[in-house]
Amino acid sequence: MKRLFSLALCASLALLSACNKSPESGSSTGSGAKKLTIALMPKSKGNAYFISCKAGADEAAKDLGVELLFDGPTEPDPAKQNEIIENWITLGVDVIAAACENKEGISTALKKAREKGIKVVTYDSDANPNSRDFFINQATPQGIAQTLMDEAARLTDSEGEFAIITASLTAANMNEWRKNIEARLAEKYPKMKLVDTKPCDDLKDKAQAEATNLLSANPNLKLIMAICSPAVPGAAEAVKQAGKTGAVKVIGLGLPSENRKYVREGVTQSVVLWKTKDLGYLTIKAAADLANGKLKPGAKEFDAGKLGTLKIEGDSIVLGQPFIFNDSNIDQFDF
Amino acid sequence: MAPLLQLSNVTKSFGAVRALRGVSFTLEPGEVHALLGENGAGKSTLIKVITGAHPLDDGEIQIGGQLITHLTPARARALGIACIYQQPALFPDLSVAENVALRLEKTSPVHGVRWAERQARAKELLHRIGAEIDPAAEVRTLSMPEQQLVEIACALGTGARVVIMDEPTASLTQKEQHLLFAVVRDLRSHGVGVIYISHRLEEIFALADRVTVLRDGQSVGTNPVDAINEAALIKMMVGREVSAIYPLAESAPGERVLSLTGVGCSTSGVHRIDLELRAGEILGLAGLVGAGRTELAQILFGLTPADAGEIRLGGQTIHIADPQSAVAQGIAYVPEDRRRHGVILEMPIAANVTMAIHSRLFPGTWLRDAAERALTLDFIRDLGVKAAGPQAPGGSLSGGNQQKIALARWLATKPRILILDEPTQGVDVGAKSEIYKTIRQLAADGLAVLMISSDLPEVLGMSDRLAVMRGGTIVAEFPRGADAHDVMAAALGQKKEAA
Amino acid sequence: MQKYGRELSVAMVLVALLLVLAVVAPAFYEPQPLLSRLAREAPTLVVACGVALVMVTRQIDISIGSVFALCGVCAGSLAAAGWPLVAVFGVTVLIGATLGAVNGALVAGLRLPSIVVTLATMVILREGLRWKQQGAFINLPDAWQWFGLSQRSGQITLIVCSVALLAVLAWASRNLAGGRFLYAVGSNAEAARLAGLRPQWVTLAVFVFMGALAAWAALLNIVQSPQVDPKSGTGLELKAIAAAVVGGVAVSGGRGNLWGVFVAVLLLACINPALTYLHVEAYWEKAIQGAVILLAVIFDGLRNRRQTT
Amino acid sequence: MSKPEASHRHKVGALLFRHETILLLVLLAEWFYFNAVGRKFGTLDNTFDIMRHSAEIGLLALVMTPIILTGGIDLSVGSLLGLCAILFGKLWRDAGLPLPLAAACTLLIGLLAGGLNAVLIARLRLPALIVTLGTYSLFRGFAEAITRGVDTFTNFPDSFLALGQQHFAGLPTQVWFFLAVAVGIWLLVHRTTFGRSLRAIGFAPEGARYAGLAVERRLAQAYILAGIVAALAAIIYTARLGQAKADAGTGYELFAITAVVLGGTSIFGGVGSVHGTLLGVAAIAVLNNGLVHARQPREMAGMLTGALLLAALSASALPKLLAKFRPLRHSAAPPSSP
Repeated sequence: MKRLFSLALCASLALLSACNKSPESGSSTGSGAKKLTIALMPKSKGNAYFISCKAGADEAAKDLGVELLFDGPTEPDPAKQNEIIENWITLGVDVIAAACENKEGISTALKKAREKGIKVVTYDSDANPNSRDFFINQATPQGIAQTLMDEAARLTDSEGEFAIITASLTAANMNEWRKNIEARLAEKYPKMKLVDTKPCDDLKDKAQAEATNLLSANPNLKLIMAICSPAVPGAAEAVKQAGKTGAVKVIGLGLPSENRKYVREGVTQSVVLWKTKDLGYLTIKAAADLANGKLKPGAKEFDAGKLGTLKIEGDSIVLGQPFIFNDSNIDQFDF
Repeated sequence: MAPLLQLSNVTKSFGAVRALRGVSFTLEPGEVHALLGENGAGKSTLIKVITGAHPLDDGEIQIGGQLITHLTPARARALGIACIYQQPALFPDLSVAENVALRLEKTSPVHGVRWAERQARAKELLHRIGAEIDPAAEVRTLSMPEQQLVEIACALGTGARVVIMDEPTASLTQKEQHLLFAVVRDLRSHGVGVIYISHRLEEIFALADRVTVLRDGQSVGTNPVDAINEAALIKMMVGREVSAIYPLAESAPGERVLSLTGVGCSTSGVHRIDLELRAGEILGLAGLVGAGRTELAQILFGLTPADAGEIRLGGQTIHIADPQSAVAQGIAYVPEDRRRHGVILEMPIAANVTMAIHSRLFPGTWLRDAAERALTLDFIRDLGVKAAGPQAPGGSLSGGNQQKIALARWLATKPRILILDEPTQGVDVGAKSEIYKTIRQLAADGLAVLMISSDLPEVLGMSDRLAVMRGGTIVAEFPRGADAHDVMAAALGQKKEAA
Repeated sequence: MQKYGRELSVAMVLVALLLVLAVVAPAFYEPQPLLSRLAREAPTLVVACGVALVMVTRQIDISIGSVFALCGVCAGSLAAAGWPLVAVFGVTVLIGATLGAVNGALVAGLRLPSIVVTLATMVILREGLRWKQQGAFINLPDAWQWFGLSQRSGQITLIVCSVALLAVLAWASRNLAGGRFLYAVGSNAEAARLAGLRPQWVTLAVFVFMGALAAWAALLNIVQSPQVDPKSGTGLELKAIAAAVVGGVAVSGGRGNLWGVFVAVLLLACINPALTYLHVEAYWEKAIQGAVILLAVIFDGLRNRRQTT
Repeated sequence: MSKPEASHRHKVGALLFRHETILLLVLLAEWFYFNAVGRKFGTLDNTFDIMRHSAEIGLLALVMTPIILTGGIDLSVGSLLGLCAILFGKLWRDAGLPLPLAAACTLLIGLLAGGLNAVLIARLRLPALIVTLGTYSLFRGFAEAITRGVDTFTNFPDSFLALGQQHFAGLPTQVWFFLAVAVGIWLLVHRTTFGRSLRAIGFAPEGARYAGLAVERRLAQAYILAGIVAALAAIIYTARLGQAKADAGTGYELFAITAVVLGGTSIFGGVGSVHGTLLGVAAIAVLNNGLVHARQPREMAGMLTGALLLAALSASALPKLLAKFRPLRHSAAPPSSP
């Protein structure tokens, strides 16, 4: 009886794998008028920052009449990001736009996509240049780093200790930003000192705990720079609970909506970011133009429709300069 | 006065099995009513019906003259029915006082707990039955007899009118048995009705007023104890004449197989054991519970290796480190606690039979189904096991058949020495004689048998030679046909005249 | 005194750690950060009490983290919708109790193993919450943080709240018949049934209570900040179970008391800050917690081995 | 099947048989639904995707089966996967060992880690749930401490990456490893005395010891096997991803337990089968993959898996419950002897 059962098991599995319904595999590049399918992947699905990017992407998808797939891992497990990308390759999407949790891991999957003729763009954080066609950069890393560093110096009269809280110490874009921050620090602000860098895995509670420890471990800390969006409110809450509002400044890259309360209370002095909706819109626009040949490698400028024409530096399209939100202008933004 | 308990043609069946078929039973106040019957005759089902654990399919039950429709354990308890199970239903992690309290207090969850009162009540109850047990001790640290006494204390505490005792003396020492008899007589004098269940006929004659015999779910008669003798009772139980119960040895014992000098094990309290075992001989090992007989068997089988003295097997000194090395050296042990250590009920008979000889039957660790099937069918035939087939789960067998499978497992290892620990405990009279015949046949085939038994007539009748243990060592040896009183005196450690 | 062997040894380790900190890093005892740290541990303490009672009944619940997160989001949404504080507290505890009842019904009703049932409900609730909430924070109205009080009194109320709850539960599990029913069912469910304790209802009740406590802990958590993060509570169940085990609660049921759990929660909570103050890499925290759990269970094993003959 | 071939069906076998048939039907239903919904779902490429993505987790589920059969559990396999990935990377990059030697050392480290669980659970007879909860934190903690949360190991040579990303004789390379381990463990559990002993220990640990089985040795072997296979899974994971990171394998142990229980193996030990586990892994892998093709969000996969697990449990519990009243089951360690 049991042998009969295991025979049935093997037979059915063989049957299932053999019956590949439609033999055509790989992407459907040459199918012309068919509706474009663009797959957009955030670093992880639990992050409000990427929700606001998606709003822009949805708008672009509607304007350009393309089908938008939005999916991503629910935990920051790099293997899960690759799995979804490999599924999309088999699904035969036209363009994959991914924000890379970590550079090397995702490049393996993106390279495979390009081999199958699928166009690949990265946004928010880049992968290895050889595994994607274009990188949609919200702002140049130097631009972001200089804005943050100059703002930090302004708030602390360019002297004293400061600390950084990042998402994870392996996040590609954040390492890029930190490298530029340290370069800017060495170049312009000798009297300022970066005492520590702590990861918070994109969790507000963890950022708050790390900030509390930083405050107590470094009594004369002047400023906390939080460069991942959930860390900014987390660090602010820690400073407020430690009763050091104003004494220890808080700045970082974050959404105005998440930090409005702290900026109004003066706990957080300034929040640096870019219009995330525009980043989403630009990513889908670039992906669509790449797919139907309007955007070619080596181009110097890119007509981004309602966003105007944007500079292309090498193979990365730059959205613009980072924008500083503070108590004077934070109320005008709804994202 | 109305009978305490009145059952009139009660029937109860589980699926196709009709456990009780129109049983009528009455219990008068101030009476010890013995309940006798082979396993599967319906005794435990009857108890479960009386205690409300099982609803009855048909018939009536009256408690204190009042007709009770659907009875639940809680309601039965409230109506003054207390039951002492053979396996004590206690809470190992809680203190004795709390165990007693949880059985007596009928409180809702919001009631407060008065620890001092619990402690006092437990102490008083334990004192009443003469047990010196510390009420604050966790039950986990008590020995089996002590736990049995805590059960009895609980029954007393509930002020029960009907007390059911299911094989209470199975694990009690002689002294504790006398105590128990005194408690039962004390209960009877206070008008309490006691339903007493035991396989030991001498207890029934010593204690009971009336005895009811159950067979195949029917009552075959209730008689006052002094109007019936042992042979008649057994005939009623078994329904046929039981011939010579204990087969006799034909041939003289062979050469010495095993000899122990000064053997002991500090952790289990066994010390200075000097013993010899001959091929083809049944050496009985008598003694009271707690005398260390099972502990000695566990030394020989490597469960608790010896740390003193010398064990010589066939002239060579050996060390038995664990059960595997015991089996390898031809020593087999059929354990006492069949439920936990014997046949694994969820596994098929074949798996149980071959479990001790994996290395021999399956040399390359690869299972060989054909060989296993053949071996199992042989044993099923030889030992007359009633089973659906080699793949039937162990749990589908009756108690007697499970014991035969346990025996088959160890005979499969072709041992030179077979240790049997209470081989017929909980087995009914009919199956017992079959097992005795098998044991005697094994000895005749040259096997050295060490038989541990608390049933005095059994150990006297079966053994070619008898050793008596007390306090962890051997205190006396008797040739065949020794007088029961001398053996008991040795076991009790009293001088002969004070027996 | 031997009965409380485990709780005392954990307390001694804690005192030793605190002494070392007092000498080496007095900054640890600065009132403000210490108060914040204790307040942040209050939810863990409440959840650890709940899981300890579940383990005393010889069951386990690994869905607490998800129930905690879901209740936090529900409370946040209700608060944002303008419900009064008391109403939100009541409804949230009700939601938690209902989720606990689902676990209880499956375990006690269908006799399913609790580890697998709560594994399933953990995944269902967590992924369901992620699907609905997509990670968006919920902004609480202003009067919510610290119950509308000042930060310091808010934190003190929080700490007093959770420790008082622990004291009541510890007293009840010792002196209330219902509390002893948990130990009885955990020690020997069949004997409990024969003694008329109805183990199914006791098991259902303990799971319902666990759900309610998880909700209560979620409330104590969301009042600590103006926003509710739906990702909070990940890993909370293993943290609570670890605290219960280190606190002397036996996985095999029937043994353990809540004061042991209280000391264990403090000990495990002190490891991270202690590492920071002692300038040891904070990455050793998880390894040290693992080691503490192993030492606790080894100590327990040896102690039992000596007791049972 | 928990028994050598049954000449006729009996209660336990029938139940198990029925459970796996239901699961096979569920798997087929999933396949045909997603095949209808997703255009490319039925293609050979996608089947390879499913296999490649479930290889490591499948290995953990395979090796979790013998452990659960003994009535034990192992929460540490996921963390051990992460630790082995890190050590593999470190041995190769920092210690300069050639890859095959680094791989061999990693398997040895897996063996030793499994050995730690084995000593505590088999020799000291401590509860498996709590021991592996401790080693769950210990191994993850070591992984994080060694890399200080920063270090990752990348740019492995293409020859090594082929193990996780290329094909070999028609199938993704790691699938051959998976099949080898699957066949090996199936034979171990169903056709050897090792498997028979595991079941006996699962049904009655004391009974097994009194029957002369080497209980401690068998338990130790089960947990050491888990360590070795977790290390193998780590190497395949690193090859597939092209990178070794400290958080590799997070949550994989819960997936493995889900797949094993979904496959009909009882968490209390004794009853269960390796092919049941394979079906459990397949059902969950097809679900995860199919939902992407059906353009459903990721979270749906988790919810449906949980629901599937509860349905399977209730389905197998109902007949037993209706047949006869059963005393309350306990989740954790076997009943402590009175």
